[in-house]
Amino acid sequence: MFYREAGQFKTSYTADMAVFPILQDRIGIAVVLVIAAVIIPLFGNDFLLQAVMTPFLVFALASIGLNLLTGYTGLLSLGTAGFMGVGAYACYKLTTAFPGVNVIIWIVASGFVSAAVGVLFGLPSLRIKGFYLAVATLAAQFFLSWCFIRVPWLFNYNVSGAIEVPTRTLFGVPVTGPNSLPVTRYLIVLAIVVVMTWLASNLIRGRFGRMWMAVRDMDIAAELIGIRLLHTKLLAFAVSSFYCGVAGAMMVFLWYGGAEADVFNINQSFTILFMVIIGGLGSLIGSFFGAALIYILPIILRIVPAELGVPLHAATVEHLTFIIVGALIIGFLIIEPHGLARLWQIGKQKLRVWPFPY
Amino acid sequence: MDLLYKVFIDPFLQMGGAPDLLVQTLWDGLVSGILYSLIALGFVLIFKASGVFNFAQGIMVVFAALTLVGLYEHGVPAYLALAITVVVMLGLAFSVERLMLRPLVNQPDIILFMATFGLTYFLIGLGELVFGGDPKVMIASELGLPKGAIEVKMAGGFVSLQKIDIAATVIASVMVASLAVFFQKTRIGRALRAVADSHKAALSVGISLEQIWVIVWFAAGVVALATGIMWGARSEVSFALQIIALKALPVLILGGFTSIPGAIVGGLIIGIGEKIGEFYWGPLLGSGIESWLAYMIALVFLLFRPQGLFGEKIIERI
Amino acid sequence: MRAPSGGAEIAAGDVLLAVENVSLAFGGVKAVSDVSFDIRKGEIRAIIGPNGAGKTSMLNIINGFYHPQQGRITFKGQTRAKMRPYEAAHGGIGRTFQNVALFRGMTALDNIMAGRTLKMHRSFFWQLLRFGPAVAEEVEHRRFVEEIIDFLKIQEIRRTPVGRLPYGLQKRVELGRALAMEPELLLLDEPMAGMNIEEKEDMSRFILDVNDHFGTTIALIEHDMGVVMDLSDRVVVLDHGVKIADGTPDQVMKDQAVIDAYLGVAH
Amino acid sequence: MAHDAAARADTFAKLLIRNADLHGARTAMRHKDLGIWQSWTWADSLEIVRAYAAGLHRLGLRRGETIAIVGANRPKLYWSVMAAQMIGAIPVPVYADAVAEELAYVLNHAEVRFAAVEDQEQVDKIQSVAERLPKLERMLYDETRGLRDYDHTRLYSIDSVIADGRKALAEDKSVAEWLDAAIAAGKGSDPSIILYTSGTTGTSKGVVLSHERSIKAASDTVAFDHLTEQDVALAYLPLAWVGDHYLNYAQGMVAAFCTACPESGDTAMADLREIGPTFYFAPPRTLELLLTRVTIRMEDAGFLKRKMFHYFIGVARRYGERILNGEPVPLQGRLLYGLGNILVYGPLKNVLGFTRVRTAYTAGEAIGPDLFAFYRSIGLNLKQLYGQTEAFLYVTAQPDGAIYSDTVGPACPNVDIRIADNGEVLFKSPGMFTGYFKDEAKTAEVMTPDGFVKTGDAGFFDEKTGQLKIIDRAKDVGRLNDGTLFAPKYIENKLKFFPNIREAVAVGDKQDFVCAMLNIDLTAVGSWAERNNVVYSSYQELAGHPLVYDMIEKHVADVNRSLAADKMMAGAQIKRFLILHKELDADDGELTRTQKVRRGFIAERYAPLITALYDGSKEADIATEVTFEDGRKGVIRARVKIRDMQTVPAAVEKAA
Repeated sequence: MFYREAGQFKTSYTADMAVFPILQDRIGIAVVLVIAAVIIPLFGNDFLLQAVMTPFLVFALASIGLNLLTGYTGLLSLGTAGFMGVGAYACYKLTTAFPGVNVIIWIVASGFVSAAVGVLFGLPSLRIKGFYLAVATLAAQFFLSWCFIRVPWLFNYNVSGAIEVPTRTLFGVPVTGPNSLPVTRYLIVLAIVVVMTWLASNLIRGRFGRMWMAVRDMDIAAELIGIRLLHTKLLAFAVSSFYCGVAGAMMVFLWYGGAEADVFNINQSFTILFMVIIGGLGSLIGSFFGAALIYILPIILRIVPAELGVPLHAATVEHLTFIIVGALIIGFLIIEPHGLARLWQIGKQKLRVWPFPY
Repeated sequence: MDLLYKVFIDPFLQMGGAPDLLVQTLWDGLVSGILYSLIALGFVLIFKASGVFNFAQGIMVVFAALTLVGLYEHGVPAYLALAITVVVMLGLAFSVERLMLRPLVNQPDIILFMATFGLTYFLIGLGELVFGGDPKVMIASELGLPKGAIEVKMAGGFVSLQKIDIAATVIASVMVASLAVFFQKTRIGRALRAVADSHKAALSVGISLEQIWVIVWFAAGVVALATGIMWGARSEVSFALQIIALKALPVLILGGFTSIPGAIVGGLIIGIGEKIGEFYWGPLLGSGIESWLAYMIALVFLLFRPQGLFGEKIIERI
Repeated sequence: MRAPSGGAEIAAGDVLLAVENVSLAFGGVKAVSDVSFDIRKGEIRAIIGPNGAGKTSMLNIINGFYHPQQGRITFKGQTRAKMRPYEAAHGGIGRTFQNVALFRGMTALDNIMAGRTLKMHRSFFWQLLRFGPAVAEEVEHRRFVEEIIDFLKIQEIRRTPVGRLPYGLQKRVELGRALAMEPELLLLDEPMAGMNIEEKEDMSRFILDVNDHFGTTIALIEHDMGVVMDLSDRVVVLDHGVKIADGTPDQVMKDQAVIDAYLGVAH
Repeated sequence: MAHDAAARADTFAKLLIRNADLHGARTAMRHKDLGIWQSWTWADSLEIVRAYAAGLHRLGLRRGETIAIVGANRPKLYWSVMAAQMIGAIPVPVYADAVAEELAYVLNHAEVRFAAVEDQEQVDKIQSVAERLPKLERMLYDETRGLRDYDHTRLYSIDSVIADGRKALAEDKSVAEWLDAAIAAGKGSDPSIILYTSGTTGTSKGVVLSHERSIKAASDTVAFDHLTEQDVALAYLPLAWVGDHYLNYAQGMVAAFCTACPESGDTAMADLREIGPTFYFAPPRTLELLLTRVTIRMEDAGFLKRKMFHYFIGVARRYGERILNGEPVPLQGRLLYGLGNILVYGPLKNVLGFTRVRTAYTAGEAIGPDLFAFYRSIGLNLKQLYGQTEAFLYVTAQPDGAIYSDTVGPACPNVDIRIADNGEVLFKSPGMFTGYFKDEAKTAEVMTPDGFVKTGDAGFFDEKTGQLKIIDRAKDVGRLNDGTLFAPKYIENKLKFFPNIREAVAVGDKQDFVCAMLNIDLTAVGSWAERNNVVYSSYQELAGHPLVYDMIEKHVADVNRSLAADKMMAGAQIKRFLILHKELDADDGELTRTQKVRRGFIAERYAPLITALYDGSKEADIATEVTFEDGRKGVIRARVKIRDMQTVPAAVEKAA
């Protein structure tokens, strides 16, 4: 309906292969970015920034990470939280070991550490497929969260066994630690997430993306057109874990401000898997939708009764949330197994051919 | 050098040094192994008959146990509570089939797998909503399960066997045996086996897919209940169990997703393996390795036999 | 389009690939036993035979998906015992499958682009930024792929996920993917299975065009004798994993063993 | 403005150079190829055409010789035209779908030594008749595919010719100098192209046009429709048709607008949407097809959407045209229309690819008022024009703001029109042809002593609008006994605009009054029958049904009313009509293969009915032999009812 594609034609392959070939889409994304980068920071209160947007973005990035592995390469992983943890702890070690270097550099750098770990646990993926692989990743999950508890070196031998995020500054402005402002942290998270999403979209539209999807759709055929399965899968593990690692680091440094091993437990992995599946396997935008639904929905569920003045026990709300989310997951899978991304696609298509139905 | 000694020599010396301890450890491993097997059994039942990887099996265990205890706490006599719980599990099986499986029929496995995740959440929420989140004590004695332990004198020492564990072993064995009979001898059982191969086959036996799903989910529910009671009696009824239930996965890896004997053998291997590992090697790594050892065992095992213990080699065709 | 890349240069008419006394068995079952034949550069070589004659197994051996227990395979002058499929691809062996093996989740365009993987070399770094060389490379190969699309007349379905395409078109896209590899030897496993007359004619034309347009050597499995007669220069006949005849189409057609074999299966 | 300068450039070659100077960097041509719109600027085009021209000359093409152009709309074929014209040769475009027979005739008659064709198909076609074309020496082709192993002694790829010319130009200055000289030597009076009229009437004739006339005519209409180098047109009409040569080639050259060539015939629709032209031409048939597609697709839409769609289309019918014509419209009308524009018209035009169209024309046959109104009401500035090859298309065209579905507009700038006594339209225009190629006799035939051209169409100027109305082919126009003009086609068209009426045959020449024999449209009337639970088992039964007669009678009454509206026709109202018991069918020779009624044949075949129509009887028996699908012959007998009609006094003015 809002689309006016007549006269939008492509005279070069570069233009034809653009992320948003349609003008109206480019406008749309621009609007979204402005809202996220200007409106929200200006008018959003701390709760929105601190407890809604920042976590949402962090989860979105983690979901993208997992989506690259599960959605694009078809490798089911239940170790996401583990890899996130690696990122977080790596960042902690690095920034405490080299306080001089800016923490944001470390946040990103820590991704490499978890990438390495990811490759390590990805090795079995050559021989193992499907649920079997999922179990292999469970090994990673449990082993890693065990490490976070049992290897004191990781948390600098704190008696608490937890990691405390030290205050670090950028241009004199505190960006991490207790006296950093939510808005500052939000903006940093936003910046990182936007950039990394862009990079991810570059990857999946290019040669590697096609290699991943080829392996996902038909590994035998992929091998016969000259794709080395192990290389490809390991690369997927590396990139995926990198994203998860950065997400983990951001989670601790720019959201929680401190964490215990338990943050990165198996349930966290499941949560992110939900986000990916509900959002849509093999879709970046889906990762955002999924994160929004799974993370923000419970928040709303918690707030609404209170706002309506319905006297509900906090615990009760908690339980209800569980029930509703559970039901929603099943419901969504029934309505649209391909996730919110597909719904989005369909809706968009309808707008493009409006007023026609197809 | 010293490390090598610690890893490869010392533990075995210990075993030889204190055989009674070894036996004790083996026994403990055996018992927890049996419980793993029971959970795995639940997975297998459902996977075999409906190809669904039921992630919710673990929570079903908790849910069953919670219901049982919860009912009792509300003044329902133990055995009646038991009966009611069975009915509840039947109801669960029905609603799962109606509200979840039927609408999702013919969807890819991963989707059904995810759906059972949803079910897990739902049951957690429901369980906590109805019976509260705090751990409960299993009404073992009320159900006539033995208490206390018997000291057996052997291997130059004493091995203490918890009566409840013995009971667990017995009940588990009985349950497995009866399931085996059910699968081999009864018409439905054969149908269930058939459906694993092809749905048409099942229909030819004159049982609709829906019925079969209800049956297997109910069976899995009953197994879950039994598991819940055993486990609850040994420790307590809490949602932590759900995580422990994940141990069933490595068990399945070893045993294969469709083999009942596999589930049993796998369970024992895992159970004993991790106890031994924890007891003799754990200290080297700062203990607690139980939490992941099982998965590592499975992982290493997979690298050499991707198709599992009892699965046969897959020839890829194109 | 550019000439096929890599490998020792072989003049037309010379032996491009030689299969010598190859045997393959699964467990006890013998799929191929002691088969020898060769494929000359630039020819269209048909492999025919009743069902279960081991034709597909033969192709799988040639492009390294199965590893024969005995025998040797010489490709472009290099004899090799064991080879991974991707090595075969590097060597210039393209392949289509009996029951289409496309990447169902991807569009026709991406499927064919995937066929270019081997030809693309821009580093991960450039890919990540999708900038400069990476884009240049992507465009260059897109152009090449578009020529294939034009060649196969599948412009309309460029952006359609192949999963939604009718069977005939899927086969075409798969051929396109194989062509994108610029193979020296193209293995076609029943390229016309399940097609109607019209589609078969188109496909035959495409195969011939490929053969003379790009000078690609082609080995194909086909049931439709008419097609085999029209297309192939030489035919090798397998039956129960054994070679029973080898020669020009009409020689083979006259061969008694062949006739028996076919009568044998044509209950 | 482009067209002023055009006056100075008197040949297309000079125009091309002028465009390269004025708009060198602007896009001259686009072609959807290999997935994207390949584009060439005017500078590119000039460079290519120069090289091509040099190449052609080196191949031996000389001034005054002819070169056939066969194929779909593709840049290389357009360049072939330009290149040939550049060295003074005369391009002869031929319909790509022409059968070998016609092709042979034209190529032979035009004495072509060269042919530039699209692809293998055309090469094969020409080679199949090669022995009948002794003069044909060389063939050039665009698409290499499949031609690889053809004998290339007389066959060249256009690319190779261009490359060869480019090389020559680069290496040898004298070639360039020669070329410049050749361009300079081109005179406006030289023939620019020979367009062969499709042979509906006898064998086709080669209409010769000259550079300056074509350019003059194009300049006038470019000014008339304010076309500029900003405009874009999609070239999807046959190259060999005067329409394409005028609208896209000549106007494109004069206005220097961009001509876009679709990927292929079947993708034209999609390509139209992508390129979003600003100038658009479509024959009524195409527009009708489009509208049917729209309606069908909307049928599948959800209930609410459908309701909304129809509601706003209604709104458009009420206000759309008046808004387009800049007439006063009540505010709430404007608001509703604005809303509709957001919800329906805008998106609809977008999906159809009309969003950017500033000027659209239709011509060729009479267009139904509803059809015409639909497109105008959704804001497409659709206009009518009238013309023919001999006039280089334009004789009349409707100016913005004065649009009527039943007229074709006033005379174009600088065109004189005269109506002969027999009602035939005569014209004299800047763009008119110089004569038929190698056919003085025929040329003389169609020219009047004072230099007017006979169109062969009968028409008159409508008082109310002052615009020309074309009523029929002049030879078909007859007179009633009282001398009133009787134009069967005109009446039949009016009847056929009703969806319920499939075919109509009007009789009345040398009679006292006009009668009509009708065919109902089985699908339209059939669904009407369902809605009104009228049961029927066959076409014959339905056709004879009294209720159907009642309905058709209303339509005929409407037609009479509109005939009464203009007094030229008022006398020729339908007094009696009947509905034929069988559908007129090409297999029975009642229609031509192009679905035109064959009056003479029908007149004798249905003689009994015609007599009955005039002897006043209420019904008549008829037996007709028919051919069934399987080729068997059979006889249908029927008793056909006849209805009398009231005629409307001419004085009554129909509300416009």
